[in-house]
This record gives sequence, structure tokens and C-alpha cells, in this order.
Amino acid sequence: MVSAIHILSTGLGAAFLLGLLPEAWRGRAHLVTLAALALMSAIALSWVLAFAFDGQQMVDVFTAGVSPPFAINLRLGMAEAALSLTVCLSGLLSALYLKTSLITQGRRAMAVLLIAVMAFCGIILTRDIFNLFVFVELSVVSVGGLVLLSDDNRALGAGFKYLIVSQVVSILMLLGVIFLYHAGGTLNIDTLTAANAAGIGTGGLAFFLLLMAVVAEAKPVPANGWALDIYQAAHPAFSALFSAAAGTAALFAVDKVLVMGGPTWPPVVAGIGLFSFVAANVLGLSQTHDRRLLGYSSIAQIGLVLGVVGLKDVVGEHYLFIAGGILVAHAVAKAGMFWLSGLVAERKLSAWAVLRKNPILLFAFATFVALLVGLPPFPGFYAKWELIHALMAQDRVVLVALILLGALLEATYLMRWFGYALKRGADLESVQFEVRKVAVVLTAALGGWGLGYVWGELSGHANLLHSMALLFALGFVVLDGLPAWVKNTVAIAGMSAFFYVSYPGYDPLQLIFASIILLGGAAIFVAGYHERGRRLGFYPSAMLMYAGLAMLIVADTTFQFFAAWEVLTVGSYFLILRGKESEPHALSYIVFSLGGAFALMAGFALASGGVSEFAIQGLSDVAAEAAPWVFVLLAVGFMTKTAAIGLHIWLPGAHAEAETDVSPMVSGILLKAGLFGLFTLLMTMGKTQMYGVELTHVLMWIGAISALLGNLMAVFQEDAKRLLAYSSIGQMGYALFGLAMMNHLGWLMALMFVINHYVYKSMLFLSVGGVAKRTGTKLMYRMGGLITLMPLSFVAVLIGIIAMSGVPPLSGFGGRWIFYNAIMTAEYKLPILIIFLSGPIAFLYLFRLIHTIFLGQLKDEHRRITEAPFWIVVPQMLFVAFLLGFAVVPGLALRHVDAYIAQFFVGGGLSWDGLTITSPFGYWSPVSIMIVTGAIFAVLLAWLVFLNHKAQKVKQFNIVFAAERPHRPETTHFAWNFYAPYRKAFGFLLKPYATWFWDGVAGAFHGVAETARRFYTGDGQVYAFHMLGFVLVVYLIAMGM
Amino acid sequence: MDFEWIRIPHALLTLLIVFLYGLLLGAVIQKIGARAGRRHGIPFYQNYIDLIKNYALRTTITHGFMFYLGPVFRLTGGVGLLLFVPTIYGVAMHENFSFAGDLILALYFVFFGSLGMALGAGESGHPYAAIGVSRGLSQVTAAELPFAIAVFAVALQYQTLSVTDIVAAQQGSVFNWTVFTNPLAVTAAMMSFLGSMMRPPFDVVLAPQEIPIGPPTEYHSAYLALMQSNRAIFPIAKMVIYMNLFFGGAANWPVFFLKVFLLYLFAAFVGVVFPRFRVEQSVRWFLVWGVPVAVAGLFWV
Amino acid sequence: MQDLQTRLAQHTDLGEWTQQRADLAFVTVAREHLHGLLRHLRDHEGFTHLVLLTAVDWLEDGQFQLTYLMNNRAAARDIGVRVLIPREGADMDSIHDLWPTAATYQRELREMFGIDFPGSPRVDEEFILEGWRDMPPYRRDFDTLKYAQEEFAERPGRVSKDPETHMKQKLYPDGA
Amino acid sequence: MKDELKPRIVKGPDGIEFEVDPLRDYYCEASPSVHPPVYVKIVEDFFNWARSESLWILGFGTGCGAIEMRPLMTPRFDAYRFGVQWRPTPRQANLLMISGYLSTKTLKRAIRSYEQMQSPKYVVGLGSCTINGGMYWDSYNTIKKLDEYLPVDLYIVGCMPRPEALLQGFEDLKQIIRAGKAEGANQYAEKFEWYKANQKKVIHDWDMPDYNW
Amino acid sequence: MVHIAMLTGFVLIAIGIYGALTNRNILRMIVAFTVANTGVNIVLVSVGYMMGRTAPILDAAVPVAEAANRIIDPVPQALVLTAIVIGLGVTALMLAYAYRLYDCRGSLDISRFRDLKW
Repeated sequence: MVSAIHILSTGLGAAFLLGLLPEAWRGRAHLVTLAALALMSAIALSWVLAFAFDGQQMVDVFTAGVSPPFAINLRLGMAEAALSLTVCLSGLLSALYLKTSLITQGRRAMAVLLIAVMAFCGIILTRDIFNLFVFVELSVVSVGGLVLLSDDNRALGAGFKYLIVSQVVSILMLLGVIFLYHAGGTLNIDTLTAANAAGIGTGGLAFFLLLMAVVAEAKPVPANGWALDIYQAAHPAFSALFSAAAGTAALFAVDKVLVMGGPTWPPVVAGIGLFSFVAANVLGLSQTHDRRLLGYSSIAQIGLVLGVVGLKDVVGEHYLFIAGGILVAHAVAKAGMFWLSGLVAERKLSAWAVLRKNPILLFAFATFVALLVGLPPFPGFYAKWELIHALMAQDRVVLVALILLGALLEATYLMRWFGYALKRGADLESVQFEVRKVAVVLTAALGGWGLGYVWGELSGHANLLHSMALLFALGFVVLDGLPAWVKNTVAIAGMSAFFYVSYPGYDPLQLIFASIILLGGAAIFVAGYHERGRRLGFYPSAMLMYAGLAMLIVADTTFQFFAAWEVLTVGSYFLILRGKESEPHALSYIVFSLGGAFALMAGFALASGGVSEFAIQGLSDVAAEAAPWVFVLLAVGFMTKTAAIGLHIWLPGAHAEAETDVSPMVSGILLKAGLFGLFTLLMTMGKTQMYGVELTHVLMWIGAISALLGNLMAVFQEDAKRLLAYSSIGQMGYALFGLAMMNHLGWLMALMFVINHYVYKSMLFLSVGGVAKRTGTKLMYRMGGLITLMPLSFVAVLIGIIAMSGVPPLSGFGGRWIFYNAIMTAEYKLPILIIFLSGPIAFLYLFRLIHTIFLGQLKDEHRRITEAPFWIVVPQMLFVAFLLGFAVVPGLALRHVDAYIAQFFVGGGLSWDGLTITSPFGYWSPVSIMIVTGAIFAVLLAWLVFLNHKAQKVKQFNIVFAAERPHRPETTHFAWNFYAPYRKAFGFLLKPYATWFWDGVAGAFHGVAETARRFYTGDGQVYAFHMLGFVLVVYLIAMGM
Repeated sequence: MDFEWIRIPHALLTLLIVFLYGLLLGAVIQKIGARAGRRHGIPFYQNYIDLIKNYALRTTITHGFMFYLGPVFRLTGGVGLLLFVPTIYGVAMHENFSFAGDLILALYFVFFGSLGMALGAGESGHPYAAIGVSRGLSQVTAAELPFAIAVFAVALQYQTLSVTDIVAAQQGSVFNWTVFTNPLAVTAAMMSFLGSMMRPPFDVVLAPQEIPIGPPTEYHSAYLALMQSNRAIFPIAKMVIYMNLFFGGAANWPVFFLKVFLLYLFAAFVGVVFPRFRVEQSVRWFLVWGVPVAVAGLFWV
Repeated sequence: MQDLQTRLAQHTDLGEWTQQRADLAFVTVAREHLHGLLRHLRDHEGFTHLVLLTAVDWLEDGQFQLTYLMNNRAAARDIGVRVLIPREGADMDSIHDLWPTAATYQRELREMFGIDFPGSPRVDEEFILEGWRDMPPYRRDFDTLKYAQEEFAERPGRVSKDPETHMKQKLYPDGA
Repeated sequence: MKDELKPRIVKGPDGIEFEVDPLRDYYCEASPSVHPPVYVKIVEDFFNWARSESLWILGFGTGCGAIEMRPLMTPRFDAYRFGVQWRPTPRQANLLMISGYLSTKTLKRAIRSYEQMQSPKYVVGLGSCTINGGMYWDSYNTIKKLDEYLPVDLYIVGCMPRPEALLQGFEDLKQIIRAGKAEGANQYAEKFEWYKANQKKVIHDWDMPDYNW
Repeated sequence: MVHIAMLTGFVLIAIGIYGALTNRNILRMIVAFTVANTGVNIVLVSVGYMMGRTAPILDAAVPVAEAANRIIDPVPQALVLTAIVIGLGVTALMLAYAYRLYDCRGSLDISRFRDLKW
């Protein structure tokens, strides 16, 4: 093994060597630089591998050959090695990225770069506080130099501000060092710790000064104005280094220093860190400059790690896993993002739309965002999971809330940005990206995936990247260059095969969900054949969602469940984002979903008491005092997905603006994830009381009100897909209501809804989507009279609305019948009234849907349109066939589920004797109904045909019109504001209270951000003052504690 | 369960009786209404003649496929509703096809005809038809509510959803009728009944002077004849449900005729006395008056 | 009404003043004074309501007489303002800016008398007649009998009598 | 020709332009056909009896006679006794009452309504105006002989006829129908060209298809 | 003695920081920081000083064997040397910055460089 000191000596030596090279050998100088950095990385890597695989023990390197206190020692453990590797690699990649700038600037710049990397490594490795000071100052000088690499001459100002603040910091640090030495008689950290120097005389204050100095290097809010300016103005490759390497080094320094101070200081550091995390994320909300935004994000992430460092004792054995996970994820992602920003010409966020020209860059951007937000399968995900659990184990509920809030805010602006990149800027001209820079970015992205794998291995949970489903989905990233129909076939085959293979392992409940997800998903994919071209990005996203869903239903532990939940959320987000106008809706979807997911995580953590590997079945044994809170958190999490009223505002836009075949996926299938969660919740936790209030009763009310308001809002939509979307809210309300009834039939009804809703909503979304495709509008009043032109779509909608409205003989009636039987034994009667009211309201919007689109007057411009594309019609016909079949023999699917549910409730099941289904209260024979109805219908139709077979077929204006004639189809088609009188009666219920509320919340955060960021005035002296004030305030607070 | 083919002629017999009685009853009720206006009114056999005439018209037009199916749906709804409920309690001949489903089937089958009719009317392309449907559906959401709650109350009261069982539970004495055991629920249900009978004050759907008779504006000849047949059958089918649920059912035809007549008369009586509500007024009326009564009836159980 | 006449005469050049009844008077003005006078009557004299606007065909004089009848509801008075315009190429200034309803009257006059009101809304659209192709029917030189005979089928055997002579004969058969 | 009836070029959602001719695309262009009695005599007699006892009048008043029809619904006359009812839509009506003078403008609407009724259908002219023009004999805008334009089954004289006369008229019409002589609809179809020519002679702006289905 | 030196050091630090925070001119700020650095160095040295001992130079006057008792603590001395060197480096860098800032804006007023903020 090469001694760790050569990491430093290589950097230093190469820097000196560069000085010896002729000025003109710039290219060669650059090669030397790269070689040095590569060598440094290699050394670090060799140590990392040694620690990881050879069981290498931690080593101390004695610089002068003697042990401390007589010489400086360096220490190399796993953490040091890994972080040094991070630093060196980001240095190497930045140097590669900076090639042009470095060659222009000459060898001095290269030397400074080497010194910077060396200094960061030194900060990590050294165990001597004065040596630490030296490396910090070296890094200051080199950073000061590297800032000048930027083309932006505002960087000058930024660099100078940095130097001003550094001066203040260095004064504090030197004073701290010397008085610590005075108190402990040594400069070695370990010896100082052993001597408890911080507890002796002036040692306490000295330690505080030293600590503040190193904390200041981690750029805590609010003493960090200088750092933001540097991020904004410096060369992006330098910012990458500064963010990834300097941040990493500073954090490790804090970690090292902190052990000296005893128990007083970690909470202070944790406070500073978490405050920075939340505050920087709030401030980030109102940023419009990409690099400055990255700066805020960087500060937030480092703040989070700082918080974890402060919480070292709390998180215990997982400390390195957590802090390291967040740190490396941040380092890789932030470096990658800065590198990306170097490829983007303009500095406003929407300018990142240019990345669309290169799928690799887009993939990298997505990876980085996922890394930062902490989505699976990246290290931040595992780390956050462990962190929250560790905190929960110690009952640090407030901290959990703060961390989750901060994470949500961060996700908000990052996802918003990603949305801009994907959707803004209509016509982009073609851009040529430098291959070298793209390669650097791609390396970082792949590094992120690699880290995801490593962290998965380290996590102690099943590695997500070993999951078949996820791998299959990720495989589509690789396949993305193939034509759409090939991918479509692979997807259908894959999902069917997956179902076939997994089929024996499912219990009846899982089987129902699995059929809908896998077979149902495959059925919807059939519609995908109508797309020509490659349809970039569609299949990875969709398959990611399906993978998440498939993983969800078989999850045994809370971790698997949550991971699957996040995977399906991410996949569906990408999927929704693909719609033409869907950018804001996709954002609100992901924000609500992540908020819900965080509630889940908190709930799981609370339930398990901080045990990170916790069986879902264990939810039934949650301690009594925690149980109601667990219930509430999980229920809220799941209800975000089912879009229960109040949490529903993301749904209409997300579903309505999605692509034609995406709407059925996200409506017909994705919503079921929430229901599955609720099933799981209620199956395990059952009835739970909070302050004497029965929570399932509350759920019943929420379900009922969702059903009512969802339906009611659907009535007044002019946009067909929005109508269907609101109707989904109502339908999910029904299902929630059924579940919350907590009786056998209620659950059966909910399951019936799961199946039915999938079928008819998918079908309706496809039909309406097909119509919208042909007519070029989703506004119903602009359609009309399409029945003769699109007969198959009409039939699909007709069957769909009959099924959905619950009119016999189709399957919707089965749901209603079970519902009535279920409420007979329900404990609470009042919410049932609301359900009664909402039932017939469904007729209103369903009739409107079919009437204003297919009936009434055909418009001029639609006279020549044809039936929807063949492949969109095919799945509709499959659904029609299924609905008819399911109407006749619902028992095929339901009786097994019925038997399965019986294990949860005593009595109340159905009897499936012969053709008649019997409950304790009534009976129902689908076959007889179908036959009787069919027979009557056929006889009457024959009679009418006999009478009217010679009827004259007339055209659309041949209507009686009070002796006048219609003017134009537009004025004759009664469609707009169809239920105007109804609005008079019920309009008051339709005020968008929920939207107002959430707008208010969002507005408040943005308002705070907008006001608070004015704190950073841009004046170097003010920043120095901030630093001093920060130190003072922290001291006062710490002393007060 | 073994199906006996004899049920089919039996059911047809029930249907025929109800059909003929329905036509007659319609005319009688109209005549009574006319008498309230001091007119003689139509002859009691007028509906038969009108029906024959409409079947005998020589020309028809069609607006399309759904237009054609509308009346078929409508009448299927009426006939089906009748046949899914036992007409005469205790007489196997007139239990019709009630083995196919219970009360819930009947409640939801009510919508079968309305929905089909609405679709047919929509296909005609006539704005008045659409306006009529819009009004009708709007009104029905509120009008059905007290009834639904009342049915729920009754089902809870008797702990069954089987119509036959509910009727059975009311036998023995007049005071076993639901109307005496749970008068509140029945009051609420009767309010809904008014709303579903297409008579004033809840006839804004047809509103002859305003949107020339709404949904059926374009229907004529045999289509209209089918719908007239439905007008004879459907209200009676509905009243059979009310009778069975609330008024002890009917054990033989004379009782049946009497009870149906009285129920019909009730709607006609209210209709003659009160003027028409606008949609939002009737919605409000049902919510303000009907629902609280129904809820009280629910908690009475 | 006398006081009204006095007041009006102060700023407008009034023509002939006919006091029809105590509460109804007619006044003739030149067409260029009409607009100002109407506005004055409406805004200052309380004649807020335009009762009607009609025309008389003085065929022999070669003139149309336009009559603007206004009502002062508070004072329960009416005043009619007459304007004489030449029959040939008859046109008149529109007053739809004073009373929007006037546009309807003007459409009628345009159709029935052929008097143009440039600028009046929809003045050239059909009003009551559909597909009328002849001379405006209210002009006195339009021969409605001849038109009816040529245009509409007649049932043979109809006898039409002059009402005046016929009734005279019937009531006073002996010619007294 | 009204603007809304002129052929127009529209652009479909796919961007392809094409022509829409409202008269061709929005109205059925078929001509009426003759529907003779097809059943055996006794059935046809029975039907004729039913038709005669179920006169559904289109609620359409063309002139001052409309006022004379209202009393028929009141207790004093109560035409409902005789199987007479008013229907608000021509589709369901069999009897068109031309209640008084008919301006050419109203004639257009009357024709349209008549054509929208289903056969067998009947026309009754009320008052002298429909017979020979009555007091509107020299009007520039009123037709003088209804049967020139529509097949009239019965005229009821008077200016205006009283409700009693109307009741009597209904009875007379019933006789005609029962006798199988009320074949106005078939007559209209047979002499369609002639009727159309007459109609178009007085209706100068013919802005509808030849036959309004 | 020690206390006077240390006090002087702290006074210089205070003056330096005060100067750096109140002067708008960049050069004055740099000078002020130099003053503060000097103060720090004095503090450093004074911390290592022990009454009555000699400088930590091992030569004939101070034999190695006695060194531990006769010399003052050598570490702060060493630190000061390093600190001075580093301080010099930073000061040089700041001056270089000042030069380029002046080049860029024609002014040395720190409040002119506020275009990056918020």
C-alpha cells in the first residue's frame, strides 16, 4: 500500500513540478495535473478498496517519524479514504472539465488547483489542529486563486468577500488553536480529547472559536453570503469542486474537531446544521439563477450533514452510513449539476431546457436531482431512511419534522427546475455539447448509480438494485434508442411474464392488485402501439412506475414498502411530466407525493420505534401511545396518493394533462397504490382511537366528502379529461369509505372498486383521449355528435358509464349492491348520507360526458374525422369485453378475495352458491339479471325495428325548432355550463378552499424566502459582520443552553 | 336454483295487467286533475286510443342508432323494474323474476331507463332534449336522497334487503306497515315520490311551455308509443316498490289496484295544488325538508 | 306646455307649434336642430322616454315627415318633434346614441319607407319582411292591391266591395 | 341566402381544409313519399277511428284565430272531451290549425312545421283569411288561399269562427278521417312539385331544404 | 509582561477587525486585517512565553539535556512563523485582488461590489 501521505505529497510535488515546466508547455502541464490528480485518486481508491475488502485497519501516518505530540500525524480510515477519494476524483474531473480554461490560464492555475485538492485532502487527513489551520488557509488561498478562473468578472468581488470572511475566520481559528494548545499542551486532536482540553480554563472558549472556524467553512446560514456569491460567479467546474470537495473536507473537519469538545457542543452543531438545512431550502425557493440555486442547495445539504455530525451520538452505529450517504450523494450530484450548468448558456432556470437536446445529459440531470432529493436507489435515500429511524428511536420528533420539511422544500425547487428543463422553451435550436464535458457529467451520473449500489449493499436491507422489477425497468433506459413498438412489445411481454412467474406467490389480495398492475398495465400498453418513432423517456418512466407498484404489493418490510412507494412515485412523476401542459401539475403531484411519502416514512419510523428493518405485519403490534399517530401519518401518506379531499389538488391537472395512454395508467393503476396502502394499514392496525376519536370513522367522513366533492366538481368541468380526473377523486372516496367501514363487505366493495375503477376509468380515459387526439381539443362543448364518426369509442364510453354509474346489469351494480349490504352493518350512519347524495351526482357528469362528446350536434370542423387510432381502440374493446364478462361472473375474481377477507372479520361474508350471490341481507344473481334484461331488451328492440324499419334517416339539423331552423351547430349543441341550475344549488360547495389553502402555504414559503434572502446584501463587510454576529449568537445560545 | 319456464307467461300476465291498468289509471288521474279544474277531461279510454294511434302512424324518422335505442332502453327499464319486484305478495304467480335480485337491484334499475332515454334524447341533437335531461338529472340527485335514506332506514329496521321479506314483516295488522312503524322515513320517501313522478311542482324537466316537453321533443309515432307504454308501466312499478316497502304490499289484485291508485292520487293531488319549482328550488326543497325528515327516520330505527 | 315652448325657443329655432291637447304638443324643427333638441328634451326637460319614431309619407309634397314622440313620465306630458325631409334619397341622422331603442324604429323605417339612417346598428338587415324585393311597402306610391293580385293566388268568386259605399247602401238602402 | 347556409371552408383538426355545405350536410335532402293505407279495410277503419279520436294539435297560432283556440281548453268548451289535445312539438302532432291570416313569413314556418309532422296529418284553415284572404285581400304580405300552399282538409268559416264552430269543425274532421278521405299528406307528396312551386313563388328567400324532415 | 503582550495582541485584533469592518476602502481593510493578524501573532507568542526562560534555540548556551527546563515552549514559536507566512500569502492574494478589482471598476470602495446578492 502506498502511504496516505503521498496523496498530499503527490499534489504538492506536482504543483512544484509544474513550476519547473516551461511556460509554453501548457498542454503537457495539464497532463501532469491530470496525472497527479489521477495518482492521488488511485492512492485513495486503493485504500478504500483495502478497507472495504481486505479488512485493513485504520492507520496513522507519522510525518516526522515520531508520534504526536512531537510530530504531526495523519490518520487514514475508511471515512478518510472515501472522502479523499471523493475530493480527488472531483478534482480530477473538474481539471478535465476545465481543460480549456486551465490551458489558457497556464500552469500557475493548475498548480493552484492541485494545491486546493491537496489542501482539502489535508483537512480530511490531518489530526493536528494547527496543521488543520494550515490546510484551511491553503485552501483559502487556492480557492481565492481559483475563483479567478471564471469569465464572470463579478467573481472578483465574490472572491474578495470570501477573503475578508476568511480573514475573520482565520483569526478565530488561530486564537482557538493557540489557547487549546495552552490548555492541553498539545496540538494533536486525540491527545487533546484525552486531556479534555476543552474543559480546562480558557480551553472551552478556545475550542468554541476553533469549532466555529471549521463550522464556518461548512457555510452555515446566515454566515454564508460569501459562499453563495462564489457559487454564483465562479467557474462552474470550480464551483463543483468547491461544493463537493470543500464542503466534504469542512464537514469532516467539524467531525474531527467536535470530539474534543465534550457533550455541550454536538447539539449546537446539530442546531446550526439543521437550521441551515431548512433555511437554505426555504431561501432556495425564490432563486432564479441556476448556480446560485445550486449554492443554496449545496448549503442546505451540507447543513444536513452538519446536523447529522452534531447528532452523531443519536444516530449511533449508522453515523458513517448516514452522513457518508448524504455527503457523497451530495458531492456527486452537486458537482455533476455544476458541471451541467457549464454546458448551459444562460443562467435562468428555464435555460436548462437545452439539455433536452442530449438524452445523456437529461438522464444525468434526472440522476442528480434524484441523488439530491434522496430518491431510491441512491445513497441519500438509504441514509435518510436510517436517519429518520435513528432519530425516531430517540423520540426526536421535532428534528424529524424539520428534516422532512427541509427535504420537501428542496425537492420542490429541484423538481420545479427539472420540470422547466423538460418542458420550457418550445423551439430549441440544436446545440453541440463538448464531448469531454459530457463525459465528465456522465461519469458523475454513473458514479451516482454506483454509489447507489454500494449504499444498497451497505444498507442492511435488500439492495434495491438487485430487484428484478427495478432492473427490468432500468433496462429500458438502455433500450431507449429502439423504436417504440419494440419497447412496447418488450414491456408487455415482460410484465406478463413477471406476472406469470410471480403468480403462485400471491395471496388473493395481492393477486387482485397484481393483475391490475401487471396485466392491466400490459393491456394499457397495447395502446402504446399507436405511437410512432422512439418515444424517448416514456418506457423507462412507465416501467419504473410499474416496477414500484410490483415491488409495493409484495413488500414485507416497511423499508421495502417505502422504497417501492418512492420508486413508483418517481416513475409516475416522469410519466405525468410528459404531457404537453403538465409541468405545473406534475410539480404539484411530486410535491404532494413526496410530502405523503415523508409522512409514511415518519409513520413507519414511529411504528417501528426506530428499527429500520421492520415487518409490515408488525404494524399490528404498535405500542398503544404511538399507534394513533402512526395511523394518522400513514393514512395521510396513503390518502395523498388516493387524492382524498384536501390533498387532491394535484390530481385533476396531473391526470388531465397527461398523454392519452398515460392518463389511464396514472388514474386506473397508480391510484390503486394508495388503496393498497390503506388496505395494508387497516389490515394491520385496524381500528385505532386518538383522544377518543375513532380514526376509521374520520376516514369514513373523509371518504364520503371526497366522494361528494369529487363528483360534484366533476359535474362542472368543461374539460373531458378533467371531468374524469375529478371523478377519480370521487371514486377513490368511495373506496376509502368502503375500507373505513371496517367490515367484511366494505372491504369487498373497496376491492370491487379497485377492479372496476381500473377498468372503466382506463377505458374512459383511453376513449376520451382518442377523441381528444382526433378533435384536437379536450373541451367537451367543442365536440358533439361524434357517435357516427367514432362508434367504437362511443360504445366504450357507453359501457363505461353504465358500469360506472352502477346501473344493472353491468358490473358497477355489483359494487353498489355490496355497498348497500356493507352499510347495513356499518357502525356510523351519518357519513353514509353523504355517500347517498354523491351517488346520483355521478349520473350528472357521466351523462354529460357521453352527451356532449358523442351526441348532440356535430361541428363543422369535425365532419371529416375518423375513429380513434386502431391501437387506442383495441384496449378499449378488451375492457368492454372484460366489463361484460365481469358483470356476469363477478364471482371468478371476488369469491377468493371474499374468502381471504374472511380471516379479518368474523362473519358477514357472502355466499356464492350457484348463480346467486347471497349476503346476510339480500341476494343478487348477475346472470339472471343479464338474461332478463337482455331478453326484454331484445324483444322490445325487435318490436320497434318491426314497426320502424322504414324510418327515414335524417340529418342533424332536421329537428323541430319552434318552427325555426337551427343557426349553426355551435349554437344548437347544448353543452357549455351544462348544469347551470345545479350550480345555483350547489355552487357554494365548489369554492376551491383546498387550492386556496395550499396556495396560501406555498405563498407563505415563497414570501418568507423572498423577504429573508434580502439578508444577503452583497456587501463583503456585512458578510464579515454576519460571521462575527453568528459566532456571538451561537455562543450566547450555547451558553444559555 | 331451478328456473321454471312457467314464470315467463306468469310474468307476462302481470305485465299485461299492470300495463292495462296503468293506461287506465293515467287517464283517470288526468280526469281527476281536470275535474279539479272544473273540466270533464279526457275519456277514461283516451290513453288506449292515443297509444293505438301512435302505433298506427305511417311515417317515422330516425336521428341515429341511439335515438332508436332510447325508447327501447326506456321501456326495458320500466318492464324490468316491474318484473324484478314481486307484484303481489304471497302469490307465486306474480313474484315475477324477483329471484334475480333484491331491493337494491330495483333501486338501481330505476336509472336504467332514464339513462337510456337520456342518451336517445341526446342523439336527437335537440337542445331542449339536452336541457330537459340536464334538469332531470339535477333534480334527481336531490330527490332520490330522502328516498335512499328512507330505504336504508327500512332495510335496517327489518334487517333485510329482500322485498318479499320486508312485505312479510308488515303483514298481520295495518299498524305493522312501515308507515306506522316508521312514519318519518315514509314521509321522507313520499317527498321523494313526488319528485320522481314528473308532476308539478317537480315537472320542470318536461316544462311543456318552456322547453317543449324536454327529452322526448323529437320522439313520435312508434317511439312515442313505446314511451307511452312505459308511462303506463313505470310509475306503477315504482309505486309497487313504495307499496311494498311502506304500505304493507298487496296480497291480491284489488288491494293492489287500490293502493296504487291512492299513491298515484297523492302525487296528482299535490300536483294540482302547487305550481312548478325551478331546479335549484326543488333541490333546496329536498335538502331542506326531505333530508332532515329522512335522517330523523333513520335514527328512529 | 306654454312655458316649455318658451324655454325651448330660447335655444332652438322652433318651427310650427301645435298644441294637440293640454299634455300633448307637436313641434316642427329643421333636421339640423333635431339632435340637439332631443338631447335637451331628454336631459333637461325630463322627456326621458322615446315613445315611438314613425314616418308619414307626404307624397304630394315630396316629403317624409318623421315624428319623434317623447314622454315625460314625471310630468305626464308628451311632445312630438316633427322633421320634414325630402322624399328623394331620404335619409336622416340616427338617434340611437340617445336612445338605443331608436335603432329598432329606424330599422323599421328603413324597411317600410326606405329612409336611411346611416350608422344605425343593423339598419340594413331585414326587419319584418323576409325576402322583400319591391319598393318599400309603406310608401304611398306602392300599389298594394296590384301587388297582392300579382303575387298571391286568389280564390275565384270573391267579391270585394268598397266598405264606405257598401255600408252606406246597407244601412241606408234608400239613399237618405 | 343567409350566411349560415352558405357553403363554407373549414379547417379540420388535422389541418386539412374542406367545404361544408349546410344545406347538403346538415339537412336531409330526401323527398317525401306517398304512404298509402296498407292494412286491410277493417284494420284501416279501426286505425282511422283511433286517429280521429286522438287529434293532437300543434300548438301553433298564426293569426288572431289563436285567441279563439284558447277557450277550447277551458271548462266552458273543454275540447279534451273529444280526444283533442295540444302538443308542443310537431313531431307528435297530427293536426295543424292555421288559425287566421298567414303572412308569407309565417307561411314559411307553417310549411316547416307541417313537414315535420308525421303522417297521416291534417290541416284545418280557420276563418275567411285562409279561404280567400278575408279582410287582408289586398295586403302586400298575406296569402289569400291556403290550399294553394298546404293540403287543407277542412275550412272553418267565420271571422273569426267561435269556439263552438271549432268544436263542430273537429267533429267534421273526424268524419272525414273516419271516411278515409283525410289523405292530405299523401296529396302533398304526390303534388309536391306543385306545392313547392306555389310556396316558392311567394316565399322569396327560400332558405331551407325543399322538404323539412 | 505576558499579560501586557497578550492584551496588546487582543487590542490589535480588536482594532484590526474594527478597522476592517468600518473602512469602505479595500486597501484600508487589508491593512486592518494585517494589524489584526499581527495581534494574533502576538497573542500566539505570548501564550507560549514562560517567565524567565530563554529562546528555544538549542546551541552551546542551552544544551539539549537542559533544554526542557530552560527554554520556553517552542511550539507557539513555530506556529507563529507558519502563521506569519500564511498571513503574508493571504495578504498578498488580497492585494492582488485589490489590484484587479480596481482594474475592473476603477474604485476601491467595497460597497461598489455588491452586484451579487440575494
